[in-house]
Amino acid sequence: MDIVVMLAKLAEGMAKSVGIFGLTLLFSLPLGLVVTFGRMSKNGVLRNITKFYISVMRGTPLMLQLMVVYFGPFYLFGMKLSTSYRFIAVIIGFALNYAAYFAEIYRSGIESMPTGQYEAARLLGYSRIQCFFVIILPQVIKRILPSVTNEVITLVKDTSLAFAISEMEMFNVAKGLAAASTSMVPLVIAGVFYYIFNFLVAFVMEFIEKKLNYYR
Amino acid sequence: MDIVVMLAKLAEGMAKSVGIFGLTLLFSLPLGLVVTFGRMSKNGVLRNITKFYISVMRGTPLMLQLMVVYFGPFYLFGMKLSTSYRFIAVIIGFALNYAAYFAEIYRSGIESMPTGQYEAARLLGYSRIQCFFVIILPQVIKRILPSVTNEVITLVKDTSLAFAISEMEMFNVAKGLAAASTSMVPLVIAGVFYYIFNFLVAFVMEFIEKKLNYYR
Amino acid sequence: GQDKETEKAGETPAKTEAVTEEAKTEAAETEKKTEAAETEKKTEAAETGEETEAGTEEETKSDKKIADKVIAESETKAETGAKTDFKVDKLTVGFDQDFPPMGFIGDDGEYTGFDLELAAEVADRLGAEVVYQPIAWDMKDAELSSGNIDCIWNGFTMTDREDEYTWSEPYMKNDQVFVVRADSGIASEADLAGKVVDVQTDSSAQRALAGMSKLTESFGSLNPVADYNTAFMELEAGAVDAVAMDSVVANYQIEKRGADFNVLDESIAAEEYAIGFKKGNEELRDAVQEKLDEMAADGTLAEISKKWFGEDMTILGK
Amino acid sequence: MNYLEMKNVKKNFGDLEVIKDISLTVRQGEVVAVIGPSGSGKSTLLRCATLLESMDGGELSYLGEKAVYTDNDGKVTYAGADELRKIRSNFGLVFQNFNLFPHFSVMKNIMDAPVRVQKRNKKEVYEEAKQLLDQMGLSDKENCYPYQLSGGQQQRVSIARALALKPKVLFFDEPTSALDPELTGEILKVIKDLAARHMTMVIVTHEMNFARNVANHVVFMENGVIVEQGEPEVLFNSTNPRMKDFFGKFHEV
Amino acid sequence: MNYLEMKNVKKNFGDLEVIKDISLTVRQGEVVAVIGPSGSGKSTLLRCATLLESMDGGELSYLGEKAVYTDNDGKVTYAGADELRKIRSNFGLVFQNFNLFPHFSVMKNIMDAPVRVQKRNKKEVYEEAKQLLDQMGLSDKENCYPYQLSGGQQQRVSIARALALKPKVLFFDEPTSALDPELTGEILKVIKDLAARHMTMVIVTHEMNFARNVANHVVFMENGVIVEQGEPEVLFNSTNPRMKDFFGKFHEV
Ligand SMILES: Nc1ncnc2c1ncn2[C@@H]1O[C@H](COP(=O)(O)OP(=O)(O)OP(=O)(O)O)[C@@H](O)[C@H]1O
Ligand SMILES: Nc1ncnc2c1ncn2[C@@H]1O[C@H](COP(=O)(O)OP(=O)(O)OP(=O)(O)O)[C@@H](O)[C@H]1O
Ligand SMILES: [Mg+2]
Ligand SMILES: [Mg+2]
Repeated sequence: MDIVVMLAKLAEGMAKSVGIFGLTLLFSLPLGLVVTFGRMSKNGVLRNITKFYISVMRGTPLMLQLMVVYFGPFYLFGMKLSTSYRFIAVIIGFALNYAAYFAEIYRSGIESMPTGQYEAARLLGYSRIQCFFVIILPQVIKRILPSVTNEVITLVKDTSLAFAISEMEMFNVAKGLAAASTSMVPLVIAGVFYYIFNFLVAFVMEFIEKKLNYYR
Repeated sequence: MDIVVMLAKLAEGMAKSVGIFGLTLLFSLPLGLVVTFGRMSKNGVLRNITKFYISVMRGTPLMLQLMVVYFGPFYLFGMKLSTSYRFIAVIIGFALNYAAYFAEIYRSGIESMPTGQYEAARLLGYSRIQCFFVIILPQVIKRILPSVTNEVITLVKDTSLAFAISEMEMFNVAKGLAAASTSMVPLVIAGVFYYIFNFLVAFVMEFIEKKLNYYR
Repeated sequence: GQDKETEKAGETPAKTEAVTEEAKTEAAETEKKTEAAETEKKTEAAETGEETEAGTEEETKSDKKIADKVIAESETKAETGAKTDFKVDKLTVGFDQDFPPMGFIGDDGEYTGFDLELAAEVADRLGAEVVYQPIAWDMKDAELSSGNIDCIWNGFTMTDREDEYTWSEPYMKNDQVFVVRADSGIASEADLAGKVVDVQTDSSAQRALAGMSKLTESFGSLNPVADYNTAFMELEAGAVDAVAMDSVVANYQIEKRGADFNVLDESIAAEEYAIGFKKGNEELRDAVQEKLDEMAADGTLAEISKKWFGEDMTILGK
Repeated sequence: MNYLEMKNVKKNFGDLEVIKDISLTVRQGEVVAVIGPSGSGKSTLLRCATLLESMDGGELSYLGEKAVYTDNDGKVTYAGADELRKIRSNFGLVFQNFNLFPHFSVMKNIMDAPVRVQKRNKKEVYEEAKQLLDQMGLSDKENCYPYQLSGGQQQRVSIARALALKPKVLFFDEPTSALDPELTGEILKVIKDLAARHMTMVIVTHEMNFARNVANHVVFMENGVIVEQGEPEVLFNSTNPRMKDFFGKFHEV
Repeated sequence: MNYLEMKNVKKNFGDLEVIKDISLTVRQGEVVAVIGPSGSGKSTLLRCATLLESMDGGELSYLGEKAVYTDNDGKVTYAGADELRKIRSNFGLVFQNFNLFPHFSVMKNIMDAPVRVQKRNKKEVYEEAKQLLDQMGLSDKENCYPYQLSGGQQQRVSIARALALKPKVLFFDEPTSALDPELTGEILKVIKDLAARHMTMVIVTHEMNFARNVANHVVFMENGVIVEQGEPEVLFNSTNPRMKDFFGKFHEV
């Protein structure tokens, strides 16, 4: 097979992988915050439900979760699926999974905040919501950035799991190409792609970390 | 299909998964230490090679690495593979990958040790090797245990990636059963198995952590 | 042949072994070899716990028969006159476990299926142990050429792939067809315009469709999926409108799932199933082919086919 | 006018009675120093007064408005959320360890609450904040971040932050104990200045000399009760053996 | 006999000359106190003497055996590994922050090196260790872990640990500066005891009174050189203006 064709195909897969990556972050980062609220809620029922949700998401393979998200609506509820649902299922599966991880990171960050910050905000008259979004969250973000970076870099590689439900992301494309050309070249190229992708992500995260270093 | 048969089959897959899990730990934990030595070596060439090795292992999907380990010997060197090589390849792939992660954990632990411990040991006449294994390593182990726990729990789920090279571990068995019984039940049961497995692992790790709490 | 014998004794997982010519002509030698095979069987049986003494005995007998027959044949067949006997210890069959009824996990949890049963019978007659190796379908070439499996025997389409493998004689006819939901209102290929069609990666349906660009361009999209089970689940769930696949498998799935599916009358391609061996591995092919012919002749093939499909769908020797 | 009035205030932590029936009145322009041994409940009293800690009994009011009261059954009732918000704007608190917002510049630390919470005009607040910084001797630090300041400077910013909301009463909980002796002087000078401008203040402190020189009224606490209170000169020359003992220890150090 | 001899020792950190040509002799049974302002190089001198820091020039010998020497070209040569090991067994060092091994019990902290490194009989070492703990007033702590001890107790264990190897010279680098005043007393008493038993010691300290009372010989360092050395009484009454200034500061605190 022509190497150019191969690269073009892989680039297509790469675009899909990047799409999964971007959309997962877009949804899971805020969703994680919501999950954290549940996890730290005063309502015991809500708290235990979120706790269980988090432990399932972190305790079972993402591939399994993807399959359940993809086929679940039909097999469990008899809902008819549409074609476009495959990609949507990938995003839902990833977002739900990563939200659980991000939630735990947020929580550790929030719990590490000194109570003095809350008390100072209360004394100055900030409402609870203002206090959280204006005073606490910006500081939490700085604190948790290294953990978030780790998770984001894991996500780069995890996009390859979308192949479990036959989404044509890079890994799946590379596998197909490897089969068609009976060589390992596509796999190696895919490896290089992932490596570079990771490198770029690490670079961006480092940049953000530096940006946030204006205070300590 | 009979649920008992299904469970028996899944249990077989589970045994394989547990095998992968156990052997991976058995090999990657010491191998990680060797990699750390390379990474922290005074020899610049060795240091950079290990650095690159670690970044590749952490920067590309484990599934890709498994495929390269499995098919590499044939495609790259024309070596004939034997049937038993599949499982060996799984273990090699996992051990190489996890060694890289463990190496970075060890390194962070070793670097976090106060120099005073080294100096005290030197003053008391310990040789470099005695100092490392008698004074430093036991303390490092305690320090890194939470990170190791995280990694070990990730490994539980990662065993499912062995299916990329058709190893009949639990996830693959569950997929096959799902095909044969045309239902999602095997996948859900597999999920429960993973969940329990994880739970047990977390329990054991907590026990070890408590054991090490005899000092601070 | 000295070193060959020691290799066997050393239990190297050798799959195919040519035996020297002198060995074939003398009955005494054959006797010795079957003895060697027997002892080896026993050690293997001890390992796997699967085979009984009786079974081994029977195999020894059939082995003798093989030897006799090979000798007989070597006199008649001119082109294979030079090599007539061939010894197999183990036949590793590569198959896609998500591909009922050809190969899948049976109700008892063991691998079963039409093709696997054939393979077992052939191996039995060869005096070899059969090993079922499930593989990821799109990795079958790598698995075969790297020697992990001896053959691909899994509703494996020969048509259009003639040059890529060393093939057995085709033993079954098959069509590549479209499966649709009964309520979808799709009755012909023309109705597929704008619809979503699943096809397994690296399958013969995919190959066939690749040459039918006019048809595929009319589709809404052509989705490659990793396995047929996923494809069928997607079809059932409504995520796709049609699956291009083997009629043999389609018919079985439709019956098994008890769901309302239709197979379109127009077939994409007519083709034949055969067993694929690594290119150049003619010895094993010949040995397997011979047993298959035997089974066709004594009715075993038809019997197995009836068991799985309710009728004799095989074409070998007809 | 009574700016702050606490009546029969009680506070328990579990079984531990930390504040036992304390009553305290702070009049306009008064500077009250609260002294006493460690663990006597001084901080807890301040935290009750500033609504950071809920009370288990008693009454609390600012400028005659009741924030908390207890009925005859011992049921403690807090004022409604809106009312409490209004009452909160009457006081400010300067923490021992400053609690500045590290991600805000000095100027933003001071301006954010008046602008965001009190919805005051940004420009006007800025002018006032500049003036406050000037008064604190920090005019050149407005764009610094807290981590760039010394402890004494941070504490002065936190005082300015509290003052920017124009509280009627300002509370201090050991405002100098996180500072070394040199920096302590800076802060005490600032508090003295505020006293000179007739700011009403309640100061928990271990600096006996400071309490003596600046306060109009000194409260000596021990084990959750007020042992004695009154004018500094009276108190520091008390014949109460417990207090003599306490002052004696301080003279030693 | 000269237990320790340093001749023209030099040490740089990059461009910074921290030790400039220092010579120092410690005789058997002598207690030497090293004093001087912060950053004068006291710790560095000790670290050179204990081979924790490599020297950039000069000579170092213990009991006449050369550990380090410098030839005429300025090339610094260290003794071979075996010889250094032997020389190292001549001295011990007590760190400012103890550096006990947290995962070893008190007893193991003391016994491990004699048994593992010096390969001495375990039982015999145990007896000696018990005696040492007794001497340090810690006989009931042998099975404790370091985190269960106060700072002063930890420091005493670390002294016992150093003594268990029977060093000829014992170095102390500000052994009390991580301790509060009360605990400081404990340690100084232990060192006084050791002096009474004629242990040869070199002590870097900020406790002027202690240096004055316990040392036979006091060394005053500043900017990497020895400004003056001699008997304590002579030194503490020195007319050197720099030293008078230094002592003056201490009296103030
Ligand atoms: N959140 C709490 N939970 C339980 N007990 C508490 C809590 N806060 C304070 N205490 C206890 O209440 C008592 C009084 O504490 P408080 O901090 O008010 O004393 P203090 O007079 O401010 O002492 P210091 O001079 O040391 O600051 C102490 O015994 C303390 O342990
Ligand atoms: N590892 C090092 N790298 C660079 N400079 C160093 C290093 N160690 C010490 N210094 C510098 O050497 C000088 C002397 O340091 P040293 O610790 O010996 O002083 P000291 O007399 O022990 O002071 P103190 O009484 O504060 O302990 C200081 O200027 C210090 O900054
Ligand atoms: Mg307090
Ligand atoms: Mg020092």
